[in-house]
Amino acid sequence: MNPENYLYLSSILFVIGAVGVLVRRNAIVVFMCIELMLNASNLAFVSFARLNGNIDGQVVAFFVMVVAAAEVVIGLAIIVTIFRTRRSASVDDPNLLKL
Amino acid sequence: MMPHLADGFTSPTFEYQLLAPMLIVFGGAIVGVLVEAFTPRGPRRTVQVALGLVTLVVAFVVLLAVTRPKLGDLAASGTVAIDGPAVFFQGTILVLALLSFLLFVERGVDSAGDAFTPSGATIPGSASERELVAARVSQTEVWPLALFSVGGMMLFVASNDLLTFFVALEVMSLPLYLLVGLARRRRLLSQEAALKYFLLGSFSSAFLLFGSAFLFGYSGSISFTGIYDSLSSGVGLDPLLLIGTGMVAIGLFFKVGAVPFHSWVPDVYQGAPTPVTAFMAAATKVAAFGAMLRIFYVALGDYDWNWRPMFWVVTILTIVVGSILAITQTDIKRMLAYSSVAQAGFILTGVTAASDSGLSSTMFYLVAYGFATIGAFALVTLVRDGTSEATHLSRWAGLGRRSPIIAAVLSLFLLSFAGIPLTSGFIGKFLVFEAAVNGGATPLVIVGAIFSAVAAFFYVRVIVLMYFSDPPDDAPSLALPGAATTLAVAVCAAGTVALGVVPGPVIDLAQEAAAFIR
Amino acid sequence: MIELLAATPQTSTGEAVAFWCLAPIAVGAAVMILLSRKAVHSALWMATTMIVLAVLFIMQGGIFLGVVQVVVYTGAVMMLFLFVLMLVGVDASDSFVETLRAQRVAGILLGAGFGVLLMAAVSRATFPEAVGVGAANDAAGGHVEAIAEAIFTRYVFTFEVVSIVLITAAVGAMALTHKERLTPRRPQPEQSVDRIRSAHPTPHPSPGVYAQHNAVDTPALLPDGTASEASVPDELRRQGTVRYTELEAANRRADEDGERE
Amino acid sequence: MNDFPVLSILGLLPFAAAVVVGFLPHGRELLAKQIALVVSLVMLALTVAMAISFEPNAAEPFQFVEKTPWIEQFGISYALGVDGIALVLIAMAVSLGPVVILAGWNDADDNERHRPQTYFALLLALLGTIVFVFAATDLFLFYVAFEVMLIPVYFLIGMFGRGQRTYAAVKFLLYSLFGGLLLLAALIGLYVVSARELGTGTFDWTLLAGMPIDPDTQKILFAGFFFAFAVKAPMVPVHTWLPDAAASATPATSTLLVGVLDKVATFAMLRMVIPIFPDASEWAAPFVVTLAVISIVYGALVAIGQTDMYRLIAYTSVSHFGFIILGIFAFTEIGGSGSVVYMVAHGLSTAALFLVAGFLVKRRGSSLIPSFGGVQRVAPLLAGFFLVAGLSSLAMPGLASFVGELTVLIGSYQRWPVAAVIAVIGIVLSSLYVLIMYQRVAQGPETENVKGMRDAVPREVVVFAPILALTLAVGIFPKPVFDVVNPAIERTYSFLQVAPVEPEVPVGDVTTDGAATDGEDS
Amino acid sequence: MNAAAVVHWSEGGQQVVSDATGVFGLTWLLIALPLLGAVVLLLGGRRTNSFGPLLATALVGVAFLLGLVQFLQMVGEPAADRSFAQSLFTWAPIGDFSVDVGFQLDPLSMAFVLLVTFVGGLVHVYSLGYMANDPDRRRFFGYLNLFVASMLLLVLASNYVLVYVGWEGVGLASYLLIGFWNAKAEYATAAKKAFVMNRVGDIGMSLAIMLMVTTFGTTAFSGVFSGVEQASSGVVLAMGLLLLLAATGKSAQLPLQAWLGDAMAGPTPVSALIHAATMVTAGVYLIVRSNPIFDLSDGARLAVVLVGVLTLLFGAFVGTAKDDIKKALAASTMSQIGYMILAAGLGPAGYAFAIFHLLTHGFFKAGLFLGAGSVMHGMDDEVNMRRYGGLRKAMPITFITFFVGYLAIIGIPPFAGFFSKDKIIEAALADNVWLGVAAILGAGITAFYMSRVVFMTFFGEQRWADDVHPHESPRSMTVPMVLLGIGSVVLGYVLYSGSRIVLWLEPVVGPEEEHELGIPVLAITAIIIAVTLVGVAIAYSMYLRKPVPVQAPLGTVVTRAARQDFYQDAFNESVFMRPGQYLTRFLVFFDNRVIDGFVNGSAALIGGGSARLRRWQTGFVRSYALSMLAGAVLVVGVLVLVRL
Repeated sequence: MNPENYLYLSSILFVIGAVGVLVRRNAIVVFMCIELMLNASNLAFVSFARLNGNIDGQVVAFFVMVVAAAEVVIGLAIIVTIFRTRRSASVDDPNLLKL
Repeated sequence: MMPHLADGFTSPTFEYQLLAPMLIVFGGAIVGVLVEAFTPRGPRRTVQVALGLVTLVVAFVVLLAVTRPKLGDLAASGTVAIDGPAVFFQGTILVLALLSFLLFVERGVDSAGDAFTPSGATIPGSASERELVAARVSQTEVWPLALFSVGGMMLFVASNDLLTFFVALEVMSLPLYLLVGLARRRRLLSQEAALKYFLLGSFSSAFLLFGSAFLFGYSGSISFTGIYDSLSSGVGLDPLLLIGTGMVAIGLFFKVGAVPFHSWVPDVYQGAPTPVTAFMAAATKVAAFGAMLRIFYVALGDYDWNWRPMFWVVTILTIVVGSILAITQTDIKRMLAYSSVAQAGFILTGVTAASDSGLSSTMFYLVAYGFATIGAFALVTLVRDGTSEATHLSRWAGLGRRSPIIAAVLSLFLLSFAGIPLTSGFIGKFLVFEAAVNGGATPLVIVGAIFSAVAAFFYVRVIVLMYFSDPPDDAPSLALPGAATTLAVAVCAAGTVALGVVPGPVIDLAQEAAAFIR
Repeated sequence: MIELLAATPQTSTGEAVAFWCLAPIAVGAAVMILLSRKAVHSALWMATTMIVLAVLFIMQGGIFLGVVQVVVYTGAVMMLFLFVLMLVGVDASDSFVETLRAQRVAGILLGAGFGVLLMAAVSRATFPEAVGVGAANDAAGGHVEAIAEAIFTRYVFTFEVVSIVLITAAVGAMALTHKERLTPRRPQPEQSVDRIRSAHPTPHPSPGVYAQHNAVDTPALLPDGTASEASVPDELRRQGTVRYTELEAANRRADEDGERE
Repeated sequence: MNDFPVLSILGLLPFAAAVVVGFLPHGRELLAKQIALVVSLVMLALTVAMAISFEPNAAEPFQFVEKTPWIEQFGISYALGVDGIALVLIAMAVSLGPVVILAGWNDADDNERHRPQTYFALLLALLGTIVFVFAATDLFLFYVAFEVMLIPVYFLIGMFGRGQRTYAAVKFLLYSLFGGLLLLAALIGLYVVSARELGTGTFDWTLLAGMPIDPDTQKILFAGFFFAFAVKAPMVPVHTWLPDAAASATPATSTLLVGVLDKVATFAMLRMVIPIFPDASEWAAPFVVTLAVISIVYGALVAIGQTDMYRLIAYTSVSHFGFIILGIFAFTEIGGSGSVVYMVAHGLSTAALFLVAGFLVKRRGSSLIPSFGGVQRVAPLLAGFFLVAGLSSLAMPGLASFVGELTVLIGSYQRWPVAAVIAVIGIVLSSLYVLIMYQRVAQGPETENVKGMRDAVPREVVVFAPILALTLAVGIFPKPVFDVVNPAIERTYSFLQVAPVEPEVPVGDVTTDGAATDGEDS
Repeated sequence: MNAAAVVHWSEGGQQVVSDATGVFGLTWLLIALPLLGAVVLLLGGRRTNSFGPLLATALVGVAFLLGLVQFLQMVGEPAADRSFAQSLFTWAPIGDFSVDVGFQLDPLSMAFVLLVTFVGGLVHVYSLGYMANDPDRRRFFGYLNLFVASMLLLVLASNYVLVYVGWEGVGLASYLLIGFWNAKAEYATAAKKAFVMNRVGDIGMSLAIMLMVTTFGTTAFSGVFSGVEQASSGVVLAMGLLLLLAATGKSAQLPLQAWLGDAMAGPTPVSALIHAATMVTAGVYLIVRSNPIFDLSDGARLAVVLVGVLTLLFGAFVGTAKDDIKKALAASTMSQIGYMILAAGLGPAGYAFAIFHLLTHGFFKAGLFLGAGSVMHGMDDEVNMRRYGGLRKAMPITFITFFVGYLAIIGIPPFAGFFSKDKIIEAALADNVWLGVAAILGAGITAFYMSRVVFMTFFGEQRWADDVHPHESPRSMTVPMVLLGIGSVVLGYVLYSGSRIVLWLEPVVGPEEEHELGIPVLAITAIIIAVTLVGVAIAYSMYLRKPVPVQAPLGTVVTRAARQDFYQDAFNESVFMRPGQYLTRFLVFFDNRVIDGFVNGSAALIGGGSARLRRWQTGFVRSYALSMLAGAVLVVGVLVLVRL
């Protein structure tokens, strides 16, 4: 098998994540889709690490996980705050800011 | 295995002199967190304010006194490059942050306190919120968060590998997501802005990260130097480089608010507490452009004939759409937001030059733009309807007669944005256009010139309103700015004029600093 | 195992089999994230994808990473997601009716286009022989050691900066969710004493009693026909949305007029 | 000359005065006016002194030169100096200063929104920028002054104008900015070219003039420069800002705007466009001349159809600017010198027309021609002023414009006979628009509209007298102006390749008045 | 002021133009005196009301005396030395080109100086009485002085630019004086019409000047005339035609004649001076002055002749139909100038006779106009001849002077007009039979319409309204009339005898060309007188033997057409004015809607684009993400495209 296949997989997952951001309305699901995109990136990093024989790719992936975790905390905090105010987790509901 | 590890482990070098400003800012922020935890509520705010301002001042002094003489070295095992542009941008960020912090401090314009909600956790309009307002509590976490963000920006412009680059981006962004949601007035808007900023910001980070992966895949290295070195070699992997370049660019375009990645800008600028808007509009833009310059001039430096067309397209779109959209805005914060989009387009014109003069002109423009932006947003905080800011443009009618000074100073900033001579904006525009023409991007300059006139229309519209129209019957009240805001506005105005009349020294600085190391 | 998977630069047949089994699962689970009506289902599909990815990491020599992926991502992060899902209502399900015109079609088309661009790029690239991370691992004396060395030497500054991200997260979460108390919580005995000492030892009348409506915003009518302010929640009174009966409203207006004169 | 920085003082003095005047407190309106008047008179005195010590036939292009580095990184300096053309135009502008201030003495008194202090501060600031724009020998400095000039005018129209003042002010500003920004782009292009040609980039006129630039680049840069100046001039079809601005501004503002400020464009064509882009100028000349002729005829025809005095005067200016540009692009000394005299003359005649029309409008409260009639019956002096102003506009011999118009026509006929023949139609049309307006306003039976209208007051006479005196002086004895302008024009056209036009049958040596030596030794 | 004697070529041989010295050095005073009067009166304001008119009159008188002295001095000089040049200062020096304010006093200009100052002086005197009751008479005299100054400048100028200055100056004075009573809207319109039509003619002048500068590098007479031989024939023809165009405007010749009739709106002294005696003859002066140009171009001369002959017939026909005494006289003026132009067009054979007729006409036509003014004065400003009749008893002096003028104009020997017109007709006959026939026909018609005027005014029964009491005019008015009458009697013979006028002008226009006539001169004279008498007889039968109806009869088609000036105004209106107005209106619309509309439209377009684009900012975070993804496709797509 060709190691590039990992990259195809990574690309597919990234795109699915991106599409998910566009089509899902639940803020938490949207956020999960973003996490999926990050995961896809990690896969790419790891695959490239292997292709290039450079462990740095794995290190980056490791850092990404840490950062993603922190991001999740903040993101969920924001979502919870909004939910408390609006009783809704739909990303379509907050649209006072427009035009 | 242990002995083996010990053998191979070489202690990392740490060039403290070069990293000191960043470390000071981060350190100050961490102390701030501790203060948050251990200081009683009474003096807490005072301590935080003092800590924040002192940190920035000290960092700036150290930057000038200690770091600057040593610049030109990689630091922290090559992950950070403290070269001319880095120091220049770090200094700019520190100054702009200091000015924005002065707006954070201000409690004089809103009878209830500063611009931040007393507690982000309370439900807007609830009893407990009122209680907290009555007790004049403040959300003092703002200070360490803002400092973290400043530190992230400083690292962002100095990062020399993809990893540090990404981490710095997040360090810079995460606190901003939070700060945006902490407005005292119109909290629904503020929270909405935070959610939008956060979701779209993460979305763009994902693009950037994916692009980084491809750059890594292309070059086999995550350091910018490594990527640059591999540019000539990896012919077969070129498609990866293309994808990587494009997607990293997308992440940065988002941060600078370039079209079509700009849609967050108006919403977030409008929803955020105005001092935060000022901070974001000025400092974030500097940081993002700094990072953009570094990655495209250092890592992709010899690759410009490939990425410049993409910049052309985005630059033109940004200038055109930003200028046009600003015309029909009715809210001054949104108008300024679109103006900042258009301005990003002009700065991109300089970036597109891909030359030393492109670099130095962009640097100058960012300084000029930063001052004017902070000044303009500072003035926005002063015109108030009852309690909250009167941001609808119609409320600004006739301001020239009621408060000649506010109107005059705002006009100064607007004229600077419009690029009228004797203001900093004109020199900035002149420099970036010069760089672009020199770099063969004349059509961009022509588009820029034409749409500068379109852009001038909406700046002028505000001046028309202020001077040529009659004030509404229930004219908004004009808050008397406190010392902090006054100082900030005065510095910004002075900077705007000084950079317009005697730009020489700063151009010198920028030109001297305009040399990246690889 | 480590040698088998990590050290080989080339894909073995085993890896190929594993990949072809796992990749469809990952993609399928990812698609299911999008298709699940309930957020909680999406979360579970997400976890599935992540676990599959962990295996793929390990297959490519990222053993440490695979473990971290399971522990940190699938373990901690996904739990956080689920936790918040519980908080905002685990039963909440998205309506599948798209409200934004053309959003879904455009999104899918653009996504497909973007995917084609990405995959075309990958397919057009001619990769050299994969090197594998084995050599790097060996140089450092082992896989974990190699990562450790990178983290603690080359990227130690970055590593430390990452701590800032974490602190930010903590501070941020606090700022957005923690409500500070201004006054110490009063113990129950004191509350009951106060109650007895107040003018109203008995419970306040409930709203709507003797009134036309049985709603919270309609004040109760006292025997003399006047409205009892105390019967509506403070919040509503402050907001000025108390619904008086017509008679009462008329009386109040008259009173106000009298005061004005 | 000497080291006395007369040009800087001339330019900066009004700015300083503007600051002082602008910050005078309420109740000191009169003082503000007096300061403004005194400052403008001091400027006039300085200019006269400068003109006296000016040497027309000096070898170096500029006199009273000042030069201080400004933005050294880009070869930009604060460089001032005047040649004959600039001297004449500065003199014209500065002469109009006191006139305009006196004419606008009460313009801002009944303005509810804004104070007279602001009005006079803006007028002074405008005078200052005008000096800089004519005196700058550094193109960057010129551009700065060129753009900064817009700001006071913008506020003068928007704050103190009438009718659709906001629309007019914004239109004026946007038009000018649009042109100005393209000029900026071209200026930058020029700088880049200069860096390539000369090693270091510069904005210094003395280095740029005559610099070799390849023809294609020249054409592009020429287009940028010319467009900006065509907007400013204004030429058809980019003229429509002018009628609106003129109809809305106070007469004093219009005078400075049309009479002086727009001259910057034609001045810059002579000063910059031709010496720096000689090849492109020659290349584009047929096109420019065509536009100029269209402007002449079109402007006059549209002027005839106007019902608003101010708009009418504005359109006449469109026509007159056509003549000026025609003269410039004739590339003959007669045409060039004539166009400079025409600039001066047009400044004076426009001033007279706007100011006298302003006196009338002030009395009647309307600028519509039909709202007058028979003014001569009630205010003969005012009507007389109006007629003289009109005659000046239609180039009556004895008045300044005649000198300009005739020489421009002669000069352009030498190079572009067909254009000149068409342009001559302008002299018929000019009599139409002037006389129709005069007839409807001043002649005919006394109408209800003008009953009880006061004749000219002494202040108005004092305003009109110097304009008339200057108009007559230049009209009857223009030689001093020609003597000063000729060398500069000669220098300007020396950059061109075109052959000078020689008479087919030269008879110069047997004339009683045409001998070449007359100029110097008689 | 300039280098000493320079050579001036003329067909007649060498003419020496010497520097003006002595009394000739005062030439500038001729212009300065009336100019001073104009300045004092116009700028002096009401203070000069009392003495202004007298001052103005006196200044013109002094100018006349000065001219007379100069004339006498000049007569004393040998014929070849009668040209003097004076240069005051250089007006516009540009490189090799320069224009001087310089004068040339030679026999031709001398003749005009005397005519202008003498007739002008008399008209001033006349006006003292005529305008005695006008509140604005100070202004009137100011304008008159301005006119005299301009006219003198015109005839004294030594270069075409300066001629042009005077040319425009008289135009301005004419405008001001026609519109002097502009409270009447038609009068203001008439003034404007005169000015504008003159300006149409001025196009010719301007273009001629441009052509001269381009060809010769100078506009000085000396330079132009010395260079004209070397110029190409096309250039010379063009110059001639352009100067002719200028002349038609100023001299009210076809096709620019329409203003003259309306110009009668001005006060009658104005009509006498400007629109009969002097200004309208400027065209003749211009052509005669430019004789070296016309000498060289047969084409140009042919055009001149055609214009002259057509106008003389046109004017004559129009004159037969006018009931307004001044308009009848105006038509006559037009016709008589037609004679002069015709003569001038005949070249060396006719120049002197053109000037001859010009001088005699100046006297008798001025006298006729002053007489008409006197009649109007006595008739409460009634101008309709059908309302006159039998006035010879009421105003005998007016009648006699008028009658003398009448005899002069119809060419009864030995009155002035006889000699001058006879000479022109002879020259025309010699040139071309048909020209001669036309000229003789014109003489007949002249006799008819002038007889008509005299009969309707002074003979027959009284037809005036009841409240009108005709009376003789005051002395100030009658004295000038008498003086002019004397001139009308004697001037013809004085100038004719011994070919005085021909010899006088010879230094300027060259010697008279002898012409061959197929028939004896006396026969021609007889024919002319016969035709004239026929004209008188017809008039007698129509207007003296039959009563003149107060209401004008409808008349024939021709009469009606002539009354309407052969529909020239209608023609101008429908061909120039209306289309011009439509064009103007269209252009105003075009300017506001199309050009400005384009500008405002672009602004609106941008605004509309903004409003439309703004709708993309929906507030939905997912839409924003969508646009970002679209942007991503765009960015990556561009990158990929570049590599393709």
